[in-house]
Amino acid sequence: MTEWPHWLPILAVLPLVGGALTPLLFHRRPVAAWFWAVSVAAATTLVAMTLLLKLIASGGLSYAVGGWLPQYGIELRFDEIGAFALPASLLVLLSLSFSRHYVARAVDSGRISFYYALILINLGGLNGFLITGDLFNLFVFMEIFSVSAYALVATAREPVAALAALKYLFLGALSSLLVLFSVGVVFAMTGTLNIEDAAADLDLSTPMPAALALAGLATGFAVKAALFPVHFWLPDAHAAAPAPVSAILSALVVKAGVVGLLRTLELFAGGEGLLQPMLNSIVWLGALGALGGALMALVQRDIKLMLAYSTVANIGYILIGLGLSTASATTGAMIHVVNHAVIKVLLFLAAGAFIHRTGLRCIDDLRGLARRMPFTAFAMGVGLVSLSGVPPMAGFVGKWQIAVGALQAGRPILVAVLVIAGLLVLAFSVRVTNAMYFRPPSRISAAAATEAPVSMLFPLLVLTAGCFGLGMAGQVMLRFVAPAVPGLYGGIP
Amino acid sequence: MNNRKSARVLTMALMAALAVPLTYGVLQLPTPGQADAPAHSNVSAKYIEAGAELAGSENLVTGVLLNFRALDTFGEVLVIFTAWLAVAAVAGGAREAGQDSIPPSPIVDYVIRLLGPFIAIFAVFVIVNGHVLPGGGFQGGVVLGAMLIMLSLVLGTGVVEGVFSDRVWIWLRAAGVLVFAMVALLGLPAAGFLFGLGQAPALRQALMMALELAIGVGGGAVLAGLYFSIAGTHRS
Amino acid sequence: MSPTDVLDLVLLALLLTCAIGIARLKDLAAAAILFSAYSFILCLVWAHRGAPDVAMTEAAVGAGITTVLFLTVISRVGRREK
Amino acid sequence: MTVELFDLRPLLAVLISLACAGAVFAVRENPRWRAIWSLSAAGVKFALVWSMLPGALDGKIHAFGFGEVLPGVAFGFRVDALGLFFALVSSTLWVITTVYALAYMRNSHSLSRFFGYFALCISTTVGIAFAENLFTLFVFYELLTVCTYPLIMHNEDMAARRAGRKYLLYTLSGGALIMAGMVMVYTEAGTLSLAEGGILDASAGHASLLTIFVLLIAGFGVKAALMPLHGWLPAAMVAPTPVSALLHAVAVVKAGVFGILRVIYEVFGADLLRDLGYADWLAMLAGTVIIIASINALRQTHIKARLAWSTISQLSYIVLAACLLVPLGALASIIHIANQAFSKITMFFVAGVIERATGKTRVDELAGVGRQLPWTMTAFTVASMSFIGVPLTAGFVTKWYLSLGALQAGSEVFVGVMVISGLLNAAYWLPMIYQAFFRPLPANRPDAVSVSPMMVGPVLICAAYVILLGAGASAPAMPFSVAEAAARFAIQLGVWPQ
Amino acid sequence: MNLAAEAFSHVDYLVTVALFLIGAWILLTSGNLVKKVIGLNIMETSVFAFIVTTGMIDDGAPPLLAAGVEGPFASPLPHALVLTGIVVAVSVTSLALVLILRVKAELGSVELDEIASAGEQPGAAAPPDSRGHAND
Repeated sequence: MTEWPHWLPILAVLPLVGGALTPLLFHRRPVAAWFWAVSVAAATTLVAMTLLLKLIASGGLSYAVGGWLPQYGIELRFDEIGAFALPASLLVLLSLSFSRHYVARAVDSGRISFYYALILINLGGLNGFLITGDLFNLFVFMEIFSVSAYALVATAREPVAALAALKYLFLGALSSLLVLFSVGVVFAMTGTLNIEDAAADLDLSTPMPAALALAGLATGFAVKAALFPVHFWLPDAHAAAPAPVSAILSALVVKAGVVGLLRTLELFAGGEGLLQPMLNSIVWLGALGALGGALMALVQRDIKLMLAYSTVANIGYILIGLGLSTASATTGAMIHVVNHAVIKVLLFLAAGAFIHRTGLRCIDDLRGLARRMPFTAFAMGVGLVSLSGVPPMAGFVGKWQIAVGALQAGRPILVAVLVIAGLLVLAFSVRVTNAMYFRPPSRISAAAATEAPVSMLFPLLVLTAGCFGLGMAGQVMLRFVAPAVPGLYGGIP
Repeated sequence: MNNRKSARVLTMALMAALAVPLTYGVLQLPTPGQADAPAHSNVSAKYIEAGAELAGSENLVTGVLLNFRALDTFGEVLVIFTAWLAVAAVAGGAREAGQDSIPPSPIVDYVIRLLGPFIAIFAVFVIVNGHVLPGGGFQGGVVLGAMLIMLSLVLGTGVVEGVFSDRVWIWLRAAGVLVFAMVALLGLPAAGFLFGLGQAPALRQALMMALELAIGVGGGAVLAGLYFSIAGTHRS
Repeated sequence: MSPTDVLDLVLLALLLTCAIGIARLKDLAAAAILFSAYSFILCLVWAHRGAPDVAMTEAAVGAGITTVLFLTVISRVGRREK
Repeated sequence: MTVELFDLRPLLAVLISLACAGAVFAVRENPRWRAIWSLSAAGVKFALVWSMLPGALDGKIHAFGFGEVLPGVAFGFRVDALGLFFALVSSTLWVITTVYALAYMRNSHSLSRFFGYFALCISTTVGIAFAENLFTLFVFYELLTVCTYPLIMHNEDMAARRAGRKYLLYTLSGGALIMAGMVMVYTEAGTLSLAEGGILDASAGHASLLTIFVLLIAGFGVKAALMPLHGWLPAAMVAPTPVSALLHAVAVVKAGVFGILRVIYEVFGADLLRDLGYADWLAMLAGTVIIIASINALRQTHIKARLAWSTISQLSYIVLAACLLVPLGALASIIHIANQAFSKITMFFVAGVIERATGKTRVDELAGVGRQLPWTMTAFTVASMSFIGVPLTAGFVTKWYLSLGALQAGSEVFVGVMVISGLLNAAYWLPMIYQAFFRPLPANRPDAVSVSPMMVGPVLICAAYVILLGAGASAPAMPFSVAEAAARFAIQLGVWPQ
Repeated sequence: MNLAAEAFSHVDYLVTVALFLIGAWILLTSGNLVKKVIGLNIMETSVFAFIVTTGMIDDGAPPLLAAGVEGPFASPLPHALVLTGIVVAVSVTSLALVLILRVKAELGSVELDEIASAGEQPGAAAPPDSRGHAND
């Protein structure tokens, strides 16, 4: 199977077309739509796995769409960064499987097929975004997953959902425009849209136009990634959305911004002088985000808001790692992109299971649920512990690498930031676990709750295992992403 | 109200801060209109030189859209279909028995009724001649959509939307995506995904025509659908 | 300075005035209409820049469909901006 | 001089109580099976650890590695004499404490949770003892925090929650400090695995070395209740007595001091520290803590509170002795891990018995209790003799070698500290004994409730052991010999100055 | 002087920048959601204008290679990009508009000030579903 050359485009097109077909074939047939969506996502995961095997076997893959030379047509690539498509597909698969019973209560029955369609299209857009080697194509796929994401937020029943989605849309559109503008600048300077060609042709001797493009791309993707000063759209949107959607947004869509930053680094690999100031500012903003996000998470009463703010914090860690631009820090950031995705999906789904069974989302209302929903509570606990980065859980690997990188770069202060942020995470984890384990139920719906259905427990189980497994597999992932680093910072080690 | 004031001041400062580097930056870009600028010398030159033969369309824009950058076009078709999905998914709750927004004057009404057919023909013309004249799938599609919207302005959304059943509409809207996907996958055994249509001229013409029609119909139907969802319909 | 350049400059100036007008108008409906005019001028510019396809699309989408959508929504949410 | 040999037993010793915990959680609220699982697991682990003793005594090192999690960050076990010594103490005491707890906790609530986490604690403690490197040590150290938390929170009332919160605040912050220190050690030394003689060298530079030392010592010092990081310990008194025993004698505080020993002897190494001179400062601190804590103990009126403060002062003996950086000091500090453990656990058991039998918890209520509970109070007397340092009790051995070590290190001031603290100990233990035995039982005092032999038995065993440790210290296969071996490795001296 | 010449030759770019800023100004300062969307559209069109400008060529023909037409031809690539961009823009606009309709239906206003003053901090206190409380 791996010999067949065309898996690369399929990776993006399969979920896209599958999504488009969902409402056509299964309108007003929720269960059938669910089954269809899950199978499409599963197939996509298999494709991603095949590609990963090819990548490991033969190094980076390149695919010229339509057989046109990369420069004239569109080139698709599958590299260590694009390999994020595998966890992405897998996590979407799990979230979809979780959705079956959840949407029955959280989404109007008439919209359910649209809901599944949008999630699949979102996945397709993400995969395309990850594998494309063309600047404008990057923008197009970004719009695909962004538009579907705005809509997914609004599928929730909460009255504030529409407003949250609208905020998200305004910021998202703004960032997309910045990206598009910068693409235009790059085109005006080089006359090509292929990232590698542009990187080669880009004239960095006269700083200004290039700096403009760099600033535009960096800012645009930073907004998508909810970097600290421009994060304010995230909490509302992620808290208002249905839990599986929050999971996908927090774990994957936000990460697309990080990947975009990585692509930007590739594009400007030549210009250390240009990159260094940007990287510095990214580091400090990341540090602020890490602390501020954790602090805000600490004071939230709504569990989903708490998780949303912790996403801001973790994006902070990741960007610290990117900005430090030492080998171990960068690899740490890349690994944390994946590990945090797994952890965050686990947490949001567990929270979703609570909300599904009790309708409660205030942390103090979760009291005593550990007795009623032991597995869900355990999953939540595991997720929180690994979020705080305690070894040997998933959260530890990335933070360790980033901390080591910070010391190698001679910035011990950042280690302090990481440690303090980790403590804050532990603090709110303790709040939640205390409520779940050591308090008598304070609400009837909590006292009467029953354990979540299997279609919800299964993803939780898999992800819980993942939290342990990824913590152990740090070495493996490290070896895998390492080759990607040299291509990123040009002159910088 | 007060913090709005401060917000304005803040934004003004931001704008000023942005204006300087933006102006400075664009001033250093290659002068627009010069034939030797990279934007013309690099890829575009190749398109203009050989694009027509390679892509089989004298309208290079169509050629680029359907051949060299067909994946973008596919994405674009998907974006607009997604937009309809999104609007339908979100509007569901907000749709009440829609009163038609602007009561048109009788003359406008008459003119539009008169024009309707001609616009439709024009749209089809734009679509099918996309490879020689300005125009093509999208351009025709948006004209089609505009016509449908104008008609529903005067006849009422319900009437226009009632022409087809929901299921037919939804298939029409998906037409672009589906046909595009089929054409793309057709190539898989042979030249590859979204193969450059450069092989057999006859096949190429047929496929391009199919694509253009699908894109046009799909685009038009989606744009109309967007309007229906926003204006609200008489059928729940 | 050739006449075409003059035409260009006039059109660009009109564009800016329209945009500023939209920013200043408190009446949303008027703003939407002005936006339609803005799009139309823009598509004239593009037609003059040798981009007929884009001009055609912008005419239909910007000056046509988008404006209608705006007006429809404004008719629902009220036309005065506070 | 040492032979490494691959061995499954270290892993099994950790896993056994893990499995026990699983089994206990599984059997829900079934008392018989709960008891069977807990006891058998305790017994098996006891046997496993003892079975490694002969090897350790003649310098064999049992090791089991999982390989690296990250470059230079491995996960594995390595049983050297020091680790084995700690494991011996804790596994021995686990058997006794389990028996005691089964009786004490009868008809309390959610017991499967209690005994499950109880087992987990020992599992993690042995993990700490056998950790091959700083990373493994840290993992189990954090796990220990997590596992003891539910035990402290057992009563689920306001006081318990406050204590629990305080405990977490202290220990988790400590963990964070260790984490930071660990990263620095890694960047300086390129490895985390503990080695006799230390892994750091002077090339790292004073600034970072001092930072590392402060971070690590403070991090472990939290659990070791090293003043001023001791705040959680008195607060944790609200926990049930077996838990207090666990915290004070077996697991938590000992994990702290054990960590400090590892840092001093196997991260920095005696020689490096002697050059740097950080240890002297730590020794001063420990010395003052000994005195201050004893004075505080004097002022306590609750029995358990007095015990807590005595613990704080006793732990500083260990730190002080370790900081002397001489063979006899090392010996004293290691042996005191056992001595303090047995003496202190005796006292806690006694306090528990008194509470169950007479319901008394305050020092001034002890009048005549000696007549009601003669055996128990005798055991108490033995334990307090040991703390005062009367010869033929365990405490004497410590004080003896500690003083010798102080002389060896040429810092006689600490001998004075020994004497003063001995007097202070006498000052706050003897009155209790006097009250218990020589004051008449007040009238209208109800008769003592009869207490199950499963509680009195452990008390007497521990008391007997205290004497054994003192009288038969140099007998073969006694902890002393192990401690001696451990000290040898730690300080890297073949020959003893006799 | 030289700067003036530069400015004149780059006047198209300068105008697009100005339009971009005006649009951003509307988007950021207007409290009315519909007005924000209009501002967004102005920004979008400005970026499109920018991209078209990169492909323009002085007195060049449209990229239609009908027989007999002599070059120079404007570059077709930017035109293709902008076509795509326009469709994306109309998609986003319509989604925004329908969201505004729902905001109006659920929160009763499209003025951010009114919404904020009317009710709770949006999102911050996303009310636990009535289902949950109904049980108590």
